[in-house]
Amino acid sequence: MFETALTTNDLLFLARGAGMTLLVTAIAVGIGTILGIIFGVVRYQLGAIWSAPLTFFLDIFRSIPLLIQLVLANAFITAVLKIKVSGFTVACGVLALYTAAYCCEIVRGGIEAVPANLRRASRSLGMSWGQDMWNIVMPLATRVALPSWIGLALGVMKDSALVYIVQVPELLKNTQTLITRLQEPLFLLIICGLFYFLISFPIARFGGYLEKRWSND
Amino acid sequence: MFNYNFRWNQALASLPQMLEGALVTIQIALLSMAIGIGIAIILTVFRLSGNKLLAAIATSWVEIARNTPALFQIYMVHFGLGGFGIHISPYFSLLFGIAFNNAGYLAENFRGALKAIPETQTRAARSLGMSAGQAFGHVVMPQMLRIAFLPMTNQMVWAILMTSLGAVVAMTTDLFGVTSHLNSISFRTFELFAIAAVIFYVITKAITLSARLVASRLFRY
Amino acid sequence: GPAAADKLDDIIGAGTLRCAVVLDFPPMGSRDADNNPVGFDVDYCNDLAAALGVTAEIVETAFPERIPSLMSGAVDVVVGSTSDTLERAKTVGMTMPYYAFENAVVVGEKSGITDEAGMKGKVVGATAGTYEAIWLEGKVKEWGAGEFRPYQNQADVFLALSQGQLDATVSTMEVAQANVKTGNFPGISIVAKADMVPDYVALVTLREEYGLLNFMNLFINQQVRTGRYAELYTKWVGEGEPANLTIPGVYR
Amino acid sequence: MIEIENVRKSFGPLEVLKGINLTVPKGEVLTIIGGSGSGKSTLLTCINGLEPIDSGRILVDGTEVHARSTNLNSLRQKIGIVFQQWNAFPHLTVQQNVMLAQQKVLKRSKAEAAAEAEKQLKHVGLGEKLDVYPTRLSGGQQQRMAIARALAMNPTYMLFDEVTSALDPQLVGEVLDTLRMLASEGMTMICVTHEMKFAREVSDRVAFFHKGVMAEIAPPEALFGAPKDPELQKFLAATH
Amino acid sequence: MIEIENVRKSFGPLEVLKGINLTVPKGEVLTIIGGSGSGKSTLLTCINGLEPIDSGRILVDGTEVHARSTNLNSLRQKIGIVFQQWNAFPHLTVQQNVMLAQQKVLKRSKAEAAAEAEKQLKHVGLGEKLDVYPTRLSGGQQQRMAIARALAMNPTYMLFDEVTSALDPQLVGEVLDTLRMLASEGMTMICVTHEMKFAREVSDRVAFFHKGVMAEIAPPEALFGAPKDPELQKFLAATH
Ligand SMILES: Nc1ncnc2c1ncn2[C@@H]1O[C@H](COP(=O)(O)OP(=O)(O)OP(=O)(O)O)[C@@H](O)[C@H]1O
Ligand SMILES: Nc1ncnc2c1ncn2[C@@H]1O[C@H](COP(=O)(O)OP(=O)(O)OP(=O)(O)O)[C@@H](O)[C@H]1O
Ligand SMILES: [Mg+2]
Ligand SMILES: [Mg+2]
Repeated sequence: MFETALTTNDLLFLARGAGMTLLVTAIAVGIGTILGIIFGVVRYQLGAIWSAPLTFFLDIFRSIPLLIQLVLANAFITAVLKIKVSGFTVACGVLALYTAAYCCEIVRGGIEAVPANLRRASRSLGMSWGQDMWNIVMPLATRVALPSWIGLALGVMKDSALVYIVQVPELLKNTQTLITRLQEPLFLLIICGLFYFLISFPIARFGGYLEKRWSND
Repeated sequence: MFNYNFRWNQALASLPQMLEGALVTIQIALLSMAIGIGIAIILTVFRLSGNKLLAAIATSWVEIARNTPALFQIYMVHFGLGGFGIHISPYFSLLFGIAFNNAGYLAENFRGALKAIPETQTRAARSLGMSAGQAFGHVVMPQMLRIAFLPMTNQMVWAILMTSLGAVVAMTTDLFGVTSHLNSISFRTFELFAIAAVIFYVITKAITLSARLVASRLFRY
Repeated sequence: GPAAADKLDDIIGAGTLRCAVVLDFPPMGSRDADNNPVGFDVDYCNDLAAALGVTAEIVETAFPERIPSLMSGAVDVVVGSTSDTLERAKTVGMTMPYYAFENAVVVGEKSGITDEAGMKGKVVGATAGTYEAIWLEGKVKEWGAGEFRPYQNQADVFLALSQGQLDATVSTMEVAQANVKTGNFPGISIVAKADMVPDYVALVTLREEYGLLNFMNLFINQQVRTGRYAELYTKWVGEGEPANLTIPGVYR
Repeated sequence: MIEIENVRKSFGPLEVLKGINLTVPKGEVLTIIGGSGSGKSTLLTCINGLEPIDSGRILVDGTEVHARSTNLNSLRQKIGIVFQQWNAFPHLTVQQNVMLAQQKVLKRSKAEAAAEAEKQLKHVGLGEKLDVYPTRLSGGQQQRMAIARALAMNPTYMLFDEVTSALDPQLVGEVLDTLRMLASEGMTMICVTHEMKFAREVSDRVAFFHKGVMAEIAPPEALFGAPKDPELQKFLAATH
Repeated sequence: MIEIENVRKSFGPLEVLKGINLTVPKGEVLTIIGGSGSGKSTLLTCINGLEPIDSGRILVDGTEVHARSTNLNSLRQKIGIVFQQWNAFPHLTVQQNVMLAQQKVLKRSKAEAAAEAEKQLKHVGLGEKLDVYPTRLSGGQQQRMAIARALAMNPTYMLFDEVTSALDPQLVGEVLDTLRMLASEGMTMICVTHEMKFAREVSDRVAFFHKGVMAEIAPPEALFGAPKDPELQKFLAATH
């Protein structure tokens, strides 16, 4: 198992896969978070009843397997609508909405955790809705939401392993390419698992640290 | 509107097969939860035991389960253990892979829930003459399970969604496997997977709703 | 109005031909040490592009994704060892065969299987969606005993076989020989030729693209006629005669 | 001048203000007393437009608070309000708490806002606490910070809603002293309070609310010395 | 009989019990008073073996609590204890709370345990609340339930650790009445309390703890009437 045909070149190939994993994750989490914040604020402002259609739409992304979301979106866009887009675009789009669906709930929870009397105080000092949101609600809601958000971002990073289904050469896909050539599946998979672990673990720990720190005050 | 020939009839003809697949999916999710909860309780006890080795085992389990993709975990159960001559069928590879993942996440939830139960509860139980095990089993654990009930429901939904990863270990009888197989014959990708998506949606909603019902029955305090 | 341009025009106009090729299927398609695509199908696509006067673009595609990626417009043609089944012909357009595989029964040595019949009642598997998978699954149903497992790719099949998770598989002779030769999968061996009709594989494009289908049929004919077919066979498969692409007693 | 004309307000089926009429001229210190749920807090939040009203109108310096055309955000600068529950912004230091609205609403420069904040915080006796986070303050200090925060907007009117009732008894005094100081400086104030001694000392007039009605209003000597309304008599008997 | 012989106990560097000697014969009601942190709670938890001790020994009916060979779980049946913080099991009804340990520790049948629970709950005045969950009980009712739960194990001794100090003043009476009733029935009891009046009324002897030392022990008339220890004098002056 330790005599391997793996070359530095192949390791670079894996690292490129890891880079693709991170790129897809970054784009999806970036767009998804922005959408999630917008949806979350809308959801909070409208209340449960008026935002029901939005809630239902977002809930779909949390209720069916990501793999099916990817296959369906790809089939729908390219085969039904006959629009030519790359697998990369489909992957980023689906993952972004998937992120937004979870992020929306995190944002709403964060806003709800800001005590009403603080918001009353800021409004009665003459601050506008936007100023209140930006200067009071956002900093306080962020403390509540950040640990869960970090968890979400890591979840999306791990789930991005599934975008192989739309032919995006991410970490797991590149690992399989090497497996096909080198035929050393276990060794390569352990390296692949290590890549994931090394990206995820420190960030997860940092999230746990933030949670601990902020829950004390 | 679309320049695409939808062939819903052809896809809908496969509905009975897909529903059978859905039953397998539910079965795997339920079993993986049962196993996952059992292991999570053991891991939680390990982490509280004060024994360094046991705690390290439990912590590694939790960290690996939480920091690598589920797809990877399922693959490793099948081919990883296979490398040591332990042969696990696709069904059980998928089941154990999901159970491994469940156990890791649930153990973390249980730890959080335990923190929320005051120490006085154990004291009160011990001073009535209960053994440490009895105090944990009859007093602490029921309360812990209640606090962790919502996270457990979420994990159950994820378990359902994770069954879709069984294809990597040649699993064919679950909903995703059945759908992929039908797709490889007829290539009605959109129609088939749209139906599968609806079935998955119904299952997950049914779980969330029945969990709410169970919670209102179970936790009357 | 003017006749609508067809795919053939589109390709020539665009200057690129996008081929779906399976790259975990040596010697037909794989990656070299720099992880660049190589293989019989890769060369075949390049030849086709050259004949069209355009440049080729190789799009790596998994077996189960070949036809979906064509249908979705991600590629123009599939040069991916696609068996010309009638079921598929309902959805896509097939050329005449450009290659034919013979299949081998490959077994784990511990299983004690020595021929095709020995697979009855055992755990067998193949790559999901392939010709041999469909054949093998049919066999298992026919025998009414044993178990069939479709893995996602060829590498997993041989890994499972080598670990003893599978007792036997059926794969193309070329693939079987290449994999046994690497020595990466100890304990597996080829015991027999599978008793099945050779797996004739065709180039695939959209059903209605007659212009392109017509062009490709002639192209396949020319490949044989000019000796390029035999040349590629020697380069990728080895010494010997490439399979005969005509079927006695019938016209295509 | 704050003019309240026949204001009515309900929460669902519950009528909380049943036609209130009240004028508070500049320079007056008005105290409102009354039982729990009598509508005192609701009236204050209507005055600065945090709550809509059902009928009647409220004029602040001639501007109708609930008119569509009114810019509430700029009106609210004129009317400082401090609530019972502490409402320090926990993520900002004491000085930043006082600076924020100055910068955002009055568009003061950072330096100006900082100087004003320091001045007001010194005024309420928190000159030492500028860089401290509010969680480190006692309840009384938090309330005084809230007062400074409102004063930094240079309001014409100050509304206080039971600012001492969530405080430990030993902290009440310091906050009341701050209110006394403001009264002596001529600030126009409406104070809802349960502190009868304070009401008696500081007020120009005292109003008694009962079930959404202003049952009696008079100078403190008259109201406490010779209460006319029978409910007020009961109320005073119970609180003595 | 509970015999405490020269017991010492530290938490890290902090010596909490500095050599306590005390004998409580059957039938006695002993009250322990003393300032916060003087070691009263610690002594109680040492008596039933919830905390280990550093030196000395404690004998309950001749059995050494901290000996290796002692079966603590069965010893603890003899010694009921009720703590200051409410310790009802929230997931069980009131009756189930009282039944659990009977079934698990004494191996009583469900029916026996239910009957005993009902009897003890009626005894403490909770006969109406059998099927209610403890969260629906007032603090005083929760404490009485905890007492019934301990009594259902038919203990020989009962230890009470400031069972009223987390209660609202109006609820204290009902719990003290329950203790009085137990005392009058002849139960051997050690009560840690801040209720001087109660201590004076009920106790056979009162012990005063100060900084880990039992500074004085005497019948209530003597201890309250003519305190000798100067710290006790201070303590009593402060609590009067
Ligand atoms: N946002 C609201 N929604 C519904 N009802 C409300 C709301 N705010 C206040 N109320 C009700 O209006 C009534 C008057 O409340 P208000 O707070 O004005 O009384 P108060 O005189 O300030 O009493 P307290 O002395 O207890 O503060 C109460 O019955 C209260 O429950
Ligand atoms: N588990 C523990 N770990 C460390 N120190 C402890 C622990 N339990 C108690 N102490 C310390 O031991 C000392 C005595 O505590 P104890 O609870 O016995 O006092 P007490 O007399 O019951 O006081 P109170 O009247 O406040 O209940 C205190 O200083 C306390 O902080
Ligand atoms: Mg009020
Ligand atoms: Mg104590």
